[in-house]
Amino acid sequence: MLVFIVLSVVMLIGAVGVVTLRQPVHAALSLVGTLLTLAIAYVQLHAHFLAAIQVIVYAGAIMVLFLFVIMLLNLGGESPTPRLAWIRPAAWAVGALTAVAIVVTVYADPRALPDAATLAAVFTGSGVEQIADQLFGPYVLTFQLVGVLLLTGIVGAVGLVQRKAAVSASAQGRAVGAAGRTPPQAPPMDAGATAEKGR
Amino acid sequence: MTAAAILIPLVAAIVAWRLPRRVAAVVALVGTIATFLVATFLAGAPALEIAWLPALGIGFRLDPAGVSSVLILAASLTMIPTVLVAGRHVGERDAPAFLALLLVMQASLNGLFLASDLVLTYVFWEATLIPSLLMLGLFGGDRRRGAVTKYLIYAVSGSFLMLASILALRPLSGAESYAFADLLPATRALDPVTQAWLFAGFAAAFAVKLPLFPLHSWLIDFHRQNHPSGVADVAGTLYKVGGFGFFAWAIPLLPAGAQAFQPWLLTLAAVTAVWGGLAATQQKDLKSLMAYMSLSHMGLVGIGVFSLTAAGMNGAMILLAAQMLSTGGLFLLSGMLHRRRDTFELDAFGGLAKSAPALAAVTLLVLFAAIGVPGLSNFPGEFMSLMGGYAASPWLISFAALGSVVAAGVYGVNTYQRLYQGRAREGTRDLNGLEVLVIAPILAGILWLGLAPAPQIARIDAATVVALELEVDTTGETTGQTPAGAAERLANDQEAIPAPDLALGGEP
Amino acid sequence: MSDPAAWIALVPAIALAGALINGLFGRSFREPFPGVLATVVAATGFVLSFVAFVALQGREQAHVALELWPYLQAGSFDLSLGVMVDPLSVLMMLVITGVGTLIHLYSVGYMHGDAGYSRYFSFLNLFIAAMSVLVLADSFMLMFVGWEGVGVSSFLLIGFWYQTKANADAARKAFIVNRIGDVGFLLAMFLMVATFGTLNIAEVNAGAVGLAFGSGTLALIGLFLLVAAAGKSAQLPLQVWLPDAMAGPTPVSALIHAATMVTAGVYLIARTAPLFSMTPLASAVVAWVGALTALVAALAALGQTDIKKILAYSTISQLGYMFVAVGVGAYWVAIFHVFTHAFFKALLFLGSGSVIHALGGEQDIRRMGGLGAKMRITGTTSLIATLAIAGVPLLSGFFSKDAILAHAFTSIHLDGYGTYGLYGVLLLTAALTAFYMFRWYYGIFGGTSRMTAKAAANVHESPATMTVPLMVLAFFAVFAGYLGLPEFAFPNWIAHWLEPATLGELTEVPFRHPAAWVEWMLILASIVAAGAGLALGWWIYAARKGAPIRGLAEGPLARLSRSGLGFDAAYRALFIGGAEGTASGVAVLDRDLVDRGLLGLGTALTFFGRLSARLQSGFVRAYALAMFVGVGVLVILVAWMGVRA
Amino acid sequence: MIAPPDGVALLPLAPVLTLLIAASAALLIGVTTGDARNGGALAVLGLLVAALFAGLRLFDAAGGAPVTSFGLQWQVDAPSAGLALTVLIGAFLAVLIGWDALARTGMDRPEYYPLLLLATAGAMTMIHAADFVVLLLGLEILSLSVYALSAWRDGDRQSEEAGLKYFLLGAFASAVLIYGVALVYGATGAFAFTDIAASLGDGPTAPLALLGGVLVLAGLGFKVSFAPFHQWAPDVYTGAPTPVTAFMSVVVKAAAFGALVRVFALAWPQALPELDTLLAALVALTLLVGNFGALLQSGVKRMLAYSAVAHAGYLGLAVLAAGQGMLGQQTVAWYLLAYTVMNAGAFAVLSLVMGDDPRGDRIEAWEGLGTRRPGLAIAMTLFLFSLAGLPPLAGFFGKALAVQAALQAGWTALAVLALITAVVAVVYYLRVVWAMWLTKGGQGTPLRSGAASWAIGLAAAGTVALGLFPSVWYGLLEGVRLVIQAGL
Amino acid sequence: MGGPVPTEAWVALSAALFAIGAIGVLTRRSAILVFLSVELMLNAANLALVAFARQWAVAGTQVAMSGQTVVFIVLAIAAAEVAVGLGILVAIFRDRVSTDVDTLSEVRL
Repeated sequence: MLVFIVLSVVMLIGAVGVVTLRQPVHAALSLVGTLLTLAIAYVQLHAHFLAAIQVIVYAGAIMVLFLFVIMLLNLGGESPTPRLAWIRPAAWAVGALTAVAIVVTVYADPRALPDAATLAAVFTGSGVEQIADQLFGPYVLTFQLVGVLLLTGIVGAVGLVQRKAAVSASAQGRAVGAAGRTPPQAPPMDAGATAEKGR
Repeated sequence: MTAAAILIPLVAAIVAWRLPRRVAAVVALVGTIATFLVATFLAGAPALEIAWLPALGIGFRLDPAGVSSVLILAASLTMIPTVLVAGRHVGERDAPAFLALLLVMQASLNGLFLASDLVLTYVFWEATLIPSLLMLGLFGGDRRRGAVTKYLIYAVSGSFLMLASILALRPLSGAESYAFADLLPATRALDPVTQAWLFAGFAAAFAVKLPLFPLHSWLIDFHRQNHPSGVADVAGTLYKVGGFGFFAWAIPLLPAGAQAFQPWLLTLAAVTAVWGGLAATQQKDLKSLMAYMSLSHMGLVGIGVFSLTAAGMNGAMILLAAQMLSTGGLFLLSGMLHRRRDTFELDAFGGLAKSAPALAAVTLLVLFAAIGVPGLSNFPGEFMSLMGGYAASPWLISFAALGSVVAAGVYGVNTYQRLYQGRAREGTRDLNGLEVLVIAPILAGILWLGLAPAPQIARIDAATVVALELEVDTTGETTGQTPAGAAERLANDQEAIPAPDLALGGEP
Repeated sequence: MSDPAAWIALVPAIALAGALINGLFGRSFREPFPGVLATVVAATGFVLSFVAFVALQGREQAHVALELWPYLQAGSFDLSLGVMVDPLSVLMMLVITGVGTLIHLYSVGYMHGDAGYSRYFSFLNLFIAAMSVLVLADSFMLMFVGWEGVGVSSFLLIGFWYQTKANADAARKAFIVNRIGDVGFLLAMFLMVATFGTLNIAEVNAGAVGLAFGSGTLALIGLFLLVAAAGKSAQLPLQVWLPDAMAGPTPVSALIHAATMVTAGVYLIARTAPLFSMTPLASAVVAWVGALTALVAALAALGQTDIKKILAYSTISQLGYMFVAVGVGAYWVAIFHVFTHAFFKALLFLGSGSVIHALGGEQDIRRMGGLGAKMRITGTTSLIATLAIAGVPLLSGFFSKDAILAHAFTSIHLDGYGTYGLYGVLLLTAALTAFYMFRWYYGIFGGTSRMTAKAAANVHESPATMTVPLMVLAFFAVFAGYLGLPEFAFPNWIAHWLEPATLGELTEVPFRHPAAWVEWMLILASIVAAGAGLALGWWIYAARKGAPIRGLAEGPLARLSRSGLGFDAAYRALFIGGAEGTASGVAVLDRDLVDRGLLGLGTALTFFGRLSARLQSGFVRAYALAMFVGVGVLVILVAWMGVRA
Repeated sequence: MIAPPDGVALLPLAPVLTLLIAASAALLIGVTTGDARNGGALAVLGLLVAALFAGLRLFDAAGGAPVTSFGLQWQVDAPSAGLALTVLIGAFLAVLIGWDALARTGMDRPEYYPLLLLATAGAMTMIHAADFVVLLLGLEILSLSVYALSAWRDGDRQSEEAGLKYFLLGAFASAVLIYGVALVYGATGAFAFTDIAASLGDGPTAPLALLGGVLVLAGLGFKVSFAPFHQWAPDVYTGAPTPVTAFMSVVVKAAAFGALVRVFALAWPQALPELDTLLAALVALTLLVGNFGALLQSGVKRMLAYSAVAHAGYLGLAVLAAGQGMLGQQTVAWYLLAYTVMNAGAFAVLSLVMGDDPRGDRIEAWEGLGTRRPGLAIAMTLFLFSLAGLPPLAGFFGKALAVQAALQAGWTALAVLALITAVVAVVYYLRVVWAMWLTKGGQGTPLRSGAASWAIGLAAAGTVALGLFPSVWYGLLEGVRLVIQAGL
Repeated sequence: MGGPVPTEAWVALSAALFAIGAIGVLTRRSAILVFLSVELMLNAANLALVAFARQWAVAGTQVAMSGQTVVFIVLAIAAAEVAVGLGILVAIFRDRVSTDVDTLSEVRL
């Protein structure tokens, strides 16, 4: 229980950091923090494999990508004088209410927690095998679709970003200057994705 | 046979659309004449049923029985001269399109009259709206845009409310299809409150189209702005089918609803009749005058329908047929006058009877027909409508009769005199051959309906009997046919005004 | 049609045919032909009527019904058009076609050279057709057809010379006032249908007799019918149109506005005699309307200077007499007066027509006088007519008018409704009639000429086509009365001829039968009244050399009288003004109020449109907020439901 | 041990697989030759073949019971097969609309058609999904490609703005959806619709399930543009390149509604009545916002965007009837085909009238079109009348069916509201018609494009045919073999 | 204390995460930070899934594990979204050197 409380406090602090910190980099880093605490939470919840994935893929790859882009576009902080200032309080109010409502609902419909024996029986080992069984068993269709999804992501990203290079005669002039600035993160992801698709 | 009444004009329209004017005119004329011939045989023609959207019980059902054949006959007769005029006097470029629209209008009108499936009726209802809108929109006067929008909003808001009722009708009543025959028993079983709500939906659409005070202001602009040849106005006149809607659908299907609304609707109709008549006496130009005149007629139709008596409803329907001829004829005549003076301002005319006696005579005859002089087309309808109305609500209708009849006398005679009497500033030419051809069918129709309306009324009566659930063969029972019976009843109560149940078996 | 009595049903058709021929092709005919054609048509009508008249003689069931074709139907109510040939209708037909023929003949000469020659005769035949429909109808519905038909043809003929606005206005006035009366007719029919379920005259009468005596329904029907009759017969308060109607050609005034059409009201009430016999209330109103009309019109006639206006008011006055007759229940008497009046009044009009013709359109009696010498036939016949209408004994007018006075005096039907008052009013009116008719005659034919020399120069007697009718009518003006000699002492043919047709076997209206000397006193009284009127006239106009004519022509009383006792002015102020006001108000409201409804709707719609456009700020975060608020609301609702459950 | 799911049948997936193959092929050819046209040809081919499969499937499904595959994750039944066909038709029309526009506006990059095909595949996945996970993936595949396509037009700030807006809000929405799915799983322990339905049973509503359901509703409500989740639509529709907008307006809507109605029909048929109430509230709001919003739009493209929102409202009526056996799904499927042809047709005309001028959809550009290009004007009039729901065109029966369905589900007041707001709709649609016919003159010369003309022709034919013979299509969706009635 | 933390607690935590993420979407004006917030929401969903997966152990491995598997898939979804999102972002950044979403308000009435 204690762990849970500590965990949640840290997690929420991180989360709030994400939505409040002025500097994008800071925000991103505090999100990393949140993700790591999440990983710990997964361990608490008998999802060791997911915990690992969370750390490696999420806190690792994805967040790095974010940081990379932030650096690339060297984004500064948001200008101190926001338009639509009224949205902030409104957002917090609605957010708070929503959260409360969800919590209330969840508690309104309580579920019996399985005893330790069942848990032990179900969550044996790291969980890798079980997840694999699922992915290549009942979820094989979804697994394939994930491949399609990633392909889509890549094609979309490439199509958007490489445009200046690939543009036909119709878009003139700017093409040359643009071609050089093609972000390099496209090829590796492309490779990774085709690997995914390969399966 | 039955479908021909719809197909012939439709085909003619499609053919005529892209042809040069003269050819188009011929095609259109042939089309309408053929339609008229078909119409003459329609009375006995077989009903038609084709499944359309069976999942919803919607079918392509046509039934020429009852009032439909009468209205189609009158309408198709009126269309002949109308097409003649359109082919001759609409601009070289516009004529083919105009003719096509006219024919489409006729086709969908016939469909509307023939349809014996509620949804099909709605389909034709809207289908008729579109050509009339386009005629006004494409060929109307300078201020047509406003008129079109107004017309559209009135018409559509009404008819969508009706659609709500239509679509609700079957689920609520549990009828297995939208066929009149299937609906009838089911909907009559609905409880009065539901019936009232559904009836309100229908009433919204029909009252706008009737039109009923105070929903009539579209009518005035509609006529004011329409093409000066008066052709489109004739089409509009044929399209005054609100009364038909009440008669053929709303009242038979939802008798209790009709009962609930009768007092209000009857009052509104009475007001409409008087209002239109009074306003007509004040008009300075021919088109507006006729617009208000026809408004007054529609008030009479309303009185007849909402009387919920056999006499009233028969009268309303025959009046509907009659005013197609008389009002239509007047619009055509106004077109002829416009061609002579290039204006509808009454003050621009006067004394024409000297130089154009035939025109004067014809106008006078049609005018008299329009104001309900006996022996001419409108009288039987007006008489029976008021008769039924009187049975339903004596004092109200006495007032309405006084107002509308006298006002009719005033504007009728005024119009004639301002056009033809007094000193002529300058002469004008009399009827030419074409105009004679144009007016001849109108006159024939006016006399036909004025002198021997009985066969037509008999057909209508068949429908009325169904609508009001009358036992046909009870003489004296529901109607006090035998003076003796009436005598006893009145001997019992000395009250001056007999209760409506004495009135031609309004409600059993 | 095997029954010759039924051939009379052809009259309307023939007349209509004549009208159509003249109307369609008239302009291609040469001068006399249209007139001749029309006259022949009218004459044929007379012959057929006479055939029917003869055929009906000596039948115990003098009543021929002929069904033509079905007309209306509603549920179990249906109505077909038919003809009823009975003594009453036949007698009326005889008058209509007979007088009609003469007037057609007269018109051939009178309308000579008029631009609308053929049109005129077409209208005239149209009138004959409509009038005979009115008379022959076996149902109120068909009668109404004729009723409006005569109204229309009268409208056409009054406005015959439509180029002058005054004529057109007179025509319009006549039509609209009649229209008001027609509403009464319509309402009467509605109430009949509602009550008896039929419009067949015989059935309605039978039904009426079946109802309780004095029933409210009957009274109401009767009053509605009275409105109709008053409109057609120019009775108070609808009498205002008839004087103006003199704008039409004089023969028209003679035929339509004196002899036939205006008596339609009387005919209507006589037709429904059984109904009226059941409702004293309505009858009393009829009688009193008649009496007052008679008096008012007579007073109005005093001050008129237009040769035809005087006659017009006298017509109204005489019609008043007839109304009294039908009111008190002496239906045959009324028809009897219609009969005699037709002749002498037509004669008077034709006479004045002949004068106007001679003077080239002059109509003011102040510029006439002394014509008797120059126009012998016209003068003499006019004199006969004058005496007849004045009620000089042994002339037709005397008998019929005296019968009316007597019946008014002896009526039981109207007991409690002031029968003696009626009698007194009529007697006074009789004296006035004699007075103003003498003024009329003497002003034209007697005394010295007040004409301009030029006018005097070419005064001439009218051609034969005009004088012959005058003489024929004069003959009847003298002898028509002998068909209805006072019953108590003499054989009375007309009463026995008409009795079955009016009341039939259904009911009878009782009259007191006072001692013979009382009857003689009544006769004496009316003779005295007539004599007094004539004498006074002689004293004022003849003895004092006509000076007072000019004198009397001025002065407030005279002006009041000439204005028809100011009814026109009053109506213009009250009703016309009111109606105009209302109508224009309606027109304005319709434009400014009813039309605005849509505008309101439109603005409302655009308001909503603006609202939703305002929310579409374009800021992605605002959109997100909207979405999140949506989610929040949904979630909170769910939470609420969950907790509540 | 690996437990292969029972009944792995690929035939039910044939249309999707065809599209994926076509997509990959188009991608390869595209990137190798750098010319989009070949991709386009392949796309057309792929769509046609897929349509063939779908059509066969439709007639087959019409035969009997629904066919499932991959356990309970994939289900083909008559309505979904019909929807699949609808989606393919929509995509095909979108391709035709874009055919000439791409090169003109510099959008003819090789990835265009592959993305379009992938999006279509995603849409079909959503339609056939019988499992929330599959649904999610389909949705993402569709969305991601459409996000990219919206921002496709090169150097056009509006297009980019549209893309980013759509993406940000879309990501937000799918996060909500996923959270909802998670909660549903928490409540029922299942992702497959039928399992969920089974676990929900017909006991008292589990608040947690309701919560999940409401979030799912919100997430999908974004895609179908229910108010208040609709605000992206006007901006994105306006900003995105017209061919893409056309694609969005028909394919995305069809897929989202297909999924939505299926969720309501299979996952919680009767179990969550409260959810129906909330849905009804959204529908009412949508009807009002959509119709009144369209009223004052000066741009026709933007007006059509609002009209898309309004039509979402009418479709929502049908979704309310999802509980009533197949009625809801059939109605939705019927309506969507009607909507697809008439709306795609309208966008096809729009694309020609606008040309490449992003502000070329102003009402002025339409004035006097009736005299300048009567053909276009007549077609547009047809589409607008149909969109307005005037009989006897496709749109009328669409509305009629939807309202009818709502009435049968007992939502009378809502049905009335729908028809009253429809009056407003008539006003704004007909405004364009008046502009085309009633006002003379007017400037701007519409482009000419063979492909687009084909699209217009096909769409017009469809609009009329569906109106004249509604029962043909409905019969197929109903699973009843069409019987040709005699008697004419 | 001790004993397993009840599922409700974990879900409550995830709800808080979810709400905060949403708030971020609303309040952050730099597009990339909006992404980050969305990631937060997705992770909230994942946390809930995992918690429920443990909960559903009562219904056996299959049910429980399906939850964790879906977490895996959601992860992939997040990755794909990031790819496209950043793509759009980079593309936009070329034309307007800012990712402030409040500047995206050109398309309007």
